[in-house]
Amino acid sequence: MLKISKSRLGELFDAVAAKQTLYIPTDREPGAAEYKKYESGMELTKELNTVRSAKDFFFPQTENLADFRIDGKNIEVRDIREECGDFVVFGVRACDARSFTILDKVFLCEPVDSFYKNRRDHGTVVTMACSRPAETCFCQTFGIDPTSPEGDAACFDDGESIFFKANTEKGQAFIDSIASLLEEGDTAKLDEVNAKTKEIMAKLPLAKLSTGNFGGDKLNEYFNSDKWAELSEACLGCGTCTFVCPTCQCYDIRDFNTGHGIKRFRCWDSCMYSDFTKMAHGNPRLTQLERFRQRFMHKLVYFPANNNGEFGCVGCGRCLAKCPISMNIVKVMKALEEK
Amino acid sequence: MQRIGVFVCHCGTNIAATVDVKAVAEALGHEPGVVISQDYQYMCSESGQELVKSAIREQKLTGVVICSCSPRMHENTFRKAAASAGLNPYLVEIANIREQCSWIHKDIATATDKAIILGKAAVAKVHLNTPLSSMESPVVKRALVIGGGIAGIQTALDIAEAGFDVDIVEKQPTIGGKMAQIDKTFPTLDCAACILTPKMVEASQNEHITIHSFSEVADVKGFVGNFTVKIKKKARYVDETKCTGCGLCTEKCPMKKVPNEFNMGLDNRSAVYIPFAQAVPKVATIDPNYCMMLRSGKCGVCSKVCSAGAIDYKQQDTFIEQKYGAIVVATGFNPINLDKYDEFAYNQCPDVVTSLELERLMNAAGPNGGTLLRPSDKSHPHTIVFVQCVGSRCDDEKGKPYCSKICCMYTAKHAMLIREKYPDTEVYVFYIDVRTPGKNFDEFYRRAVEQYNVHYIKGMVGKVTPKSDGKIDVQASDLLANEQLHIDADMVVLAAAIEPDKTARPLATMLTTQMDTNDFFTEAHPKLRPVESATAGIFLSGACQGPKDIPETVAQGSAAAAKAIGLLCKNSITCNPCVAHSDELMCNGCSSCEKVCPYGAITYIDKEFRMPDRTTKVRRVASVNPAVCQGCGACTVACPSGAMDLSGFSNSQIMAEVDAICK
Amino acid sequence: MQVNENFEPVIVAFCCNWCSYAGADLSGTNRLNYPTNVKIIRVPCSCRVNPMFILRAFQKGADGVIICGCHPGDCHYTSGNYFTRRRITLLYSMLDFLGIERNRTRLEWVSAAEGAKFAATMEQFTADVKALGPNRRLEDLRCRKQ
Amino acid sequence: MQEAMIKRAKELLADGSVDRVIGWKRGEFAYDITPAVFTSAEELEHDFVFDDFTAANVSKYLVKETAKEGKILAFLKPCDTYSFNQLIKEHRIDREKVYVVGIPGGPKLDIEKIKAKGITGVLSVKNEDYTLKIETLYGEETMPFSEAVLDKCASCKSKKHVAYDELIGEDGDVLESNRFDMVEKLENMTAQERFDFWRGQLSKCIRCNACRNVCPACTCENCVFDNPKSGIDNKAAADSFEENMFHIIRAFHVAGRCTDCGECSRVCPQHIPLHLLNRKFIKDINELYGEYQAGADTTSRAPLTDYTKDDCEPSVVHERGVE
Repeated sequence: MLKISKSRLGELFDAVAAKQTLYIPTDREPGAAEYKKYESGMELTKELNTVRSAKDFFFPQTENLADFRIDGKNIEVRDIREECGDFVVFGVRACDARSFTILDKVFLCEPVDSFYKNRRDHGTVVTMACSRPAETCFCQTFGIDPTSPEGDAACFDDGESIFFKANTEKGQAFIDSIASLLEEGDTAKLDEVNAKTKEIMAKLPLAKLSTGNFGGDKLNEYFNSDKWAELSEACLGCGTCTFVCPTCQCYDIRDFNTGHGIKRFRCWDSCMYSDFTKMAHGNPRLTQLERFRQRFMHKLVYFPANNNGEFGCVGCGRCLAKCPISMNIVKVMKALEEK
Repeated sequence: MQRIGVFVCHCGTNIAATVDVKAVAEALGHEPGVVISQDYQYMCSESGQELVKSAIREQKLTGVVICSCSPRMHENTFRKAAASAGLNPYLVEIANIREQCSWIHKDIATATDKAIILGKAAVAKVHLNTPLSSMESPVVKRALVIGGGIAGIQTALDIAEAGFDVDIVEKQPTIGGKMAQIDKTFPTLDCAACILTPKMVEASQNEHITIHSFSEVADVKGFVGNFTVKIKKKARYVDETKCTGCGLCTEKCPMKKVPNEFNMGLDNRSAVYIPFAQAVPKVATIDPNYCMMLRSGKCGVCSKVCSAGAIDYKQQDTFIEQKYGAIVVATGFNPINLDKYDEFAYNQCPDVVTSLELERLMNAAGPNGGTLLRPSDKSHPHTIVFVQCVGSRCDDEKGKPYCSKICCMYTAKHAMLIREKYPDTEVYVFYIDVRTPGKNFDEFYRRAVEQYNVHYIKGMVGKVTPKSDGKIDVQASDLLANEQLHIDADMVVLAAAIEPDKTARPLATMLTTQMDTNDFFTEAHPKLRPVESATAGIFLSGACQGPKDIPETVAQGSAAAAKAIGLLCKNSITCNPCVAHSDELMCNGCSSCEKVCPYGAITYIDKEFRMPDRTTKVRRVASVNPAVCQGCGACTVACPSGAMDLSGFSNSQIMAEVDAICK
Repeated sequence: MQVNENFEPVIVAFCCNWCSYAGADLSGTNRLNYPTNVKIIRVPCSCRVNPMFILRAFQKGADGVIICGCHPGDCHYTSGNYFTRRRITLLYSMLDFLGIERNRTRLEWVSAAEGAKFAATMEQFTADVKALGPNRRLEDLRCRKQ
Repeated sequence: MQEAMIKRAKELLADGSVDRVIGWKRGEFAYDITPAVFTSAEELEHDFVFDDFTAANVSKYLVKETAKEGKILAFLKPCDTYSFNQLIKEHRIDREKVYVVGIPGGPKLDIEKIKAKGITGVLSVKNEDYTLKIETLYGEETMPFSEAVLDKCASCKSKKHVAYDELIGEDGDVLESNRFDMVEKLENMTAQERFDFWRGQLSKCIRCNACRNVCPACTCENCVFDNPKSGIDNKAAADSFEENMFHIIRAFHVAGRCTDCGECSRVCPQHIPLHLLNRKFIKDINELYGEYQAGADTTSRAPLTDYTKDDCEPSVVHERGVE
């Protein structure tokens, strides 16, 4: 396998950044990493994952869809779409890498979301295998192997070097573009690291969590479960879980009056919000219980029902860490399973 | 879809000279929702209004924007015009392109740009205007007159004449005010008391008039048609209902060394006193600062001699509360304090007196029984110098910037009276200008100069110095002769500036009326609404609004009465519909709004709501009484949830204006 | 600081109907000049001015916001301007805390009789805002004029 | 303490004094504790927890809970009682329907501070004489207790319960805290430095509304930011202005009402020190209008619905500190 010594990672980043925009996860403050546009000298975080997920690159929190220029009574519609530049996202974890597959199912099915597709086409995802999973990790529940992440190209850290493997043509092109910096390397140590990681994986507190009791056919079983009342009782109705979630893909479209026109933009929305999918007649989900239920039913039942059994969760554990009241999908799954 | 009409007024050249009105009309015609945009010479004229009315009818307008003078000027005119054409009057907005644009800017291009922006803001606002309908609020058929001088008396008599009850609140023990202290009046030289006291008696005997003497207004609540006033009746230690005004107590009172304020402190009165013979009510008052019984508990003479048993040493201040439909302010004036005028030796020399003191010195009921004598040695003065504009028309901090208006005339009167009665007395008047506008005023002044040989000298007195021989050296300049003069005077009379009574300022706060920088009450319009304050239901009578002589005061007193009567005649008045309202669905019932409401217009009710989950829930929510709310909007900002909003000045309307101005 | 001579700030003035708006009218009646940059919004009382109006003005392109009301004690509604004073003091202090230039905001008491003060205040405020240059710290880039 | 609380809750449930109990429920890990309502002795014994991680302020839940039938027992820490009082004052809680048991306050621990030390894979956290023994997937770690204390507890303003029906344990005192230190530090910066500081902080905001939704002062039936009629509603900060706008307006709306419970900063997933905005208002109010502690009582007039005739002018802002 091709590899580069970790001490030369900066050189590699510089080389990539010279050709296209490069984003890497870096420390914002102790314990909190975020993706940032690479600038020379920037260091890769030692954190397992970023606070916000990598979905921002393809599905940003806000984005303009159209402009309307208003001059008196005249309204002119402006198509503001433009081809985005090529970019590389480096260091994506296996969970987030899988989230793109889920988002693709939403945005790339007909009608194709051209804004999303544009960025998917131009973005290369370079993943990084995990070696220190956290107690909140449960990606294996969804069949994800963090030691062998998806993405256009995957990287592996054996402590001394970073190894590269292409998963797609785009990934291969990426590796080719940096080939001059890479050298062939021995993966023996890497195999050892991976084996150790797998050992830890088996010992994770959530290792036994399974999707076995969930899926598209469980609608009737869970929809009217009396557990929802208790589970949703403490829910604040904030959007933290949704906004740190790599797979939540709901958005709202709004108009903003700039004074000289209208900017039509979309922004993330959360099914936890009281005004989510609010229509002229009011809100279809009237209480927090129904809104809370929506989020988890969507991930565990509705999404697999519509997507060949694929769940709408990748087990990244962000909601476990960030929910202000520590209510999350794991607790929901466990409670629902209790008969 | 909105159909908005824009009407741009030229105001002759007032607007059109600096604002390209055609361009404004043209630009605003392009605004969304605007279906007609016109300009016209005088929008407020009958034909201008007709233009608006026919456009409302023909174009089926849903909103009207008038670009014209200040809304304070003609908003009502255009609202009425709209109403007569069938459009709700509150769908009219004014863009002020005169006072706030054409009159302050010179460059046509920038002024036009600004006028367009102001017009756009008004268009943006009118898009969000909603039809408002006014509530009716009943009118309490009773008026309050604050101040019992000639202004207040006249106002009260006129209101009573129309058949309405009226109360006079007077802080002194008697009504009469300054006029009661005046000897003769100009330009007719008739006796002030002779014309005033019958009116005082008339007031006291009128069945519709209640006089609260020795009383003050303590608190005012409410609004036009429905004021609630708390009146403090100060303890006078005499039971008004029992006292017959016989005056025995004042004769027998052993404490006789009290400066007599009615005679400007030029003589003394007793501790229990009736200010003057014709006082109304003719009731004794005990001065607690001097009464030995009240101070030390030793005396009680008055109580012993009073056969009516009216003396009550234990009397306390009492408060009465009364509702009124209208309030007339007639708090009058005082001469300014002359402590700061050492150059005139007012505090150093007893023979330097103010004009009001001179009135008392010359009055038959005054300290000298009407013989003019020097206060210092009771000798007859042979040379009297009058100094005009003491503290009036003054640039510095000591005085007042305005002309006190009455001094020229009363000085001519004084000079004439002295020369008439004491032809051996030389009278000099130092003046800056002699101002005599008024019926028979200039003739009067000329008589003083020509017939009575009063020496009028244009020039200011620089220094007044008492001399050891009892004479007073008056150093002055004669501006016309361009020479310095020294006059050996026996008396100097200072025409002190007049200022509003000190009680006016706190009263204005209670009444929520405006005052100018000199503490004169501000009228609603300097020309067109001179006797009304900007606060509905509060009227102005006499010198509290500005310096006035007696005929003007009486005229204004009657005018204020007419305005008050006009209000009291109505059974109800139309309330301002621009009031707060609370969206119950959003209200939290937190009580923040109630705490900032100055009118107590907000109460809370428990209301049952149907909840989203089809259950019902009782919630505490705010409820605004639209008849009590005056529309300040304090509650709208105190409300965190935005449940409280203000009709006519809603959040969305104001933000639309902000947006239009900023874009 | 570099002052752009051509910079014409947008200034929003909220004036209470009873004192300051009348004061503004008076400065017009007396033909007292002040810069065209100032555009007045009439509100019943200074206490009607919600902090969100002020922020909204900055968002939509204002470079300065001034609130004018009756002098304390003279409020047509008795107490409105006292509440204004507290609210606006705290708001301005907060804006200052966030690093927004102090001279972009002002509160001034202008009576109906103070036409000259109104004009002078607007003259000074406009000059102060001009010296600061365009509002960059509290603007919404989407609203910037193209 | 936990045992005493469970015992008392069971007694009060058993004798019918209360119908429900609000407290905290243990989670999957050592630290992921959820506020919860308990209705039976079994639930209490099984799930009720009170430990170093039970920081959540449960006062706000009482708005919802007291709208229901029956009486609820609320375990309130000293800081929670201030929020409780403030909600009583604003008529948001029906006092009759709550039985308040005052319990000792913190300091409570912040798992994020432990993780910031690079301690990951946390399985259990034990406090042994103010040293934390942390068992992880990667072995045992230790760190001083003090370094893992929640910010809100590190600048605790009061150990005194201002509202309770009974106390478990001793009542404490109002403390001299250092809570305004950071505000003061910011005040002493230049405007540009302050601007840069806040831009750096507020640009992290993801508008998840956790701060607002956890805030005991934010109990509006419909928040202005969710209400299209308010004119300032927005769901995401599409421009840095909107990041500022949301936090300024929110701080302003709770000014004079915020008890400084610190929940906003505790729950912020992006670690924005939002409490500094609230504390700035509190500090200003204290300095300009006299000491005022929201929630200290249920009757005093809030500073923003009050005034004195000789209040300072806003120009005081210009006269203080540096620009």
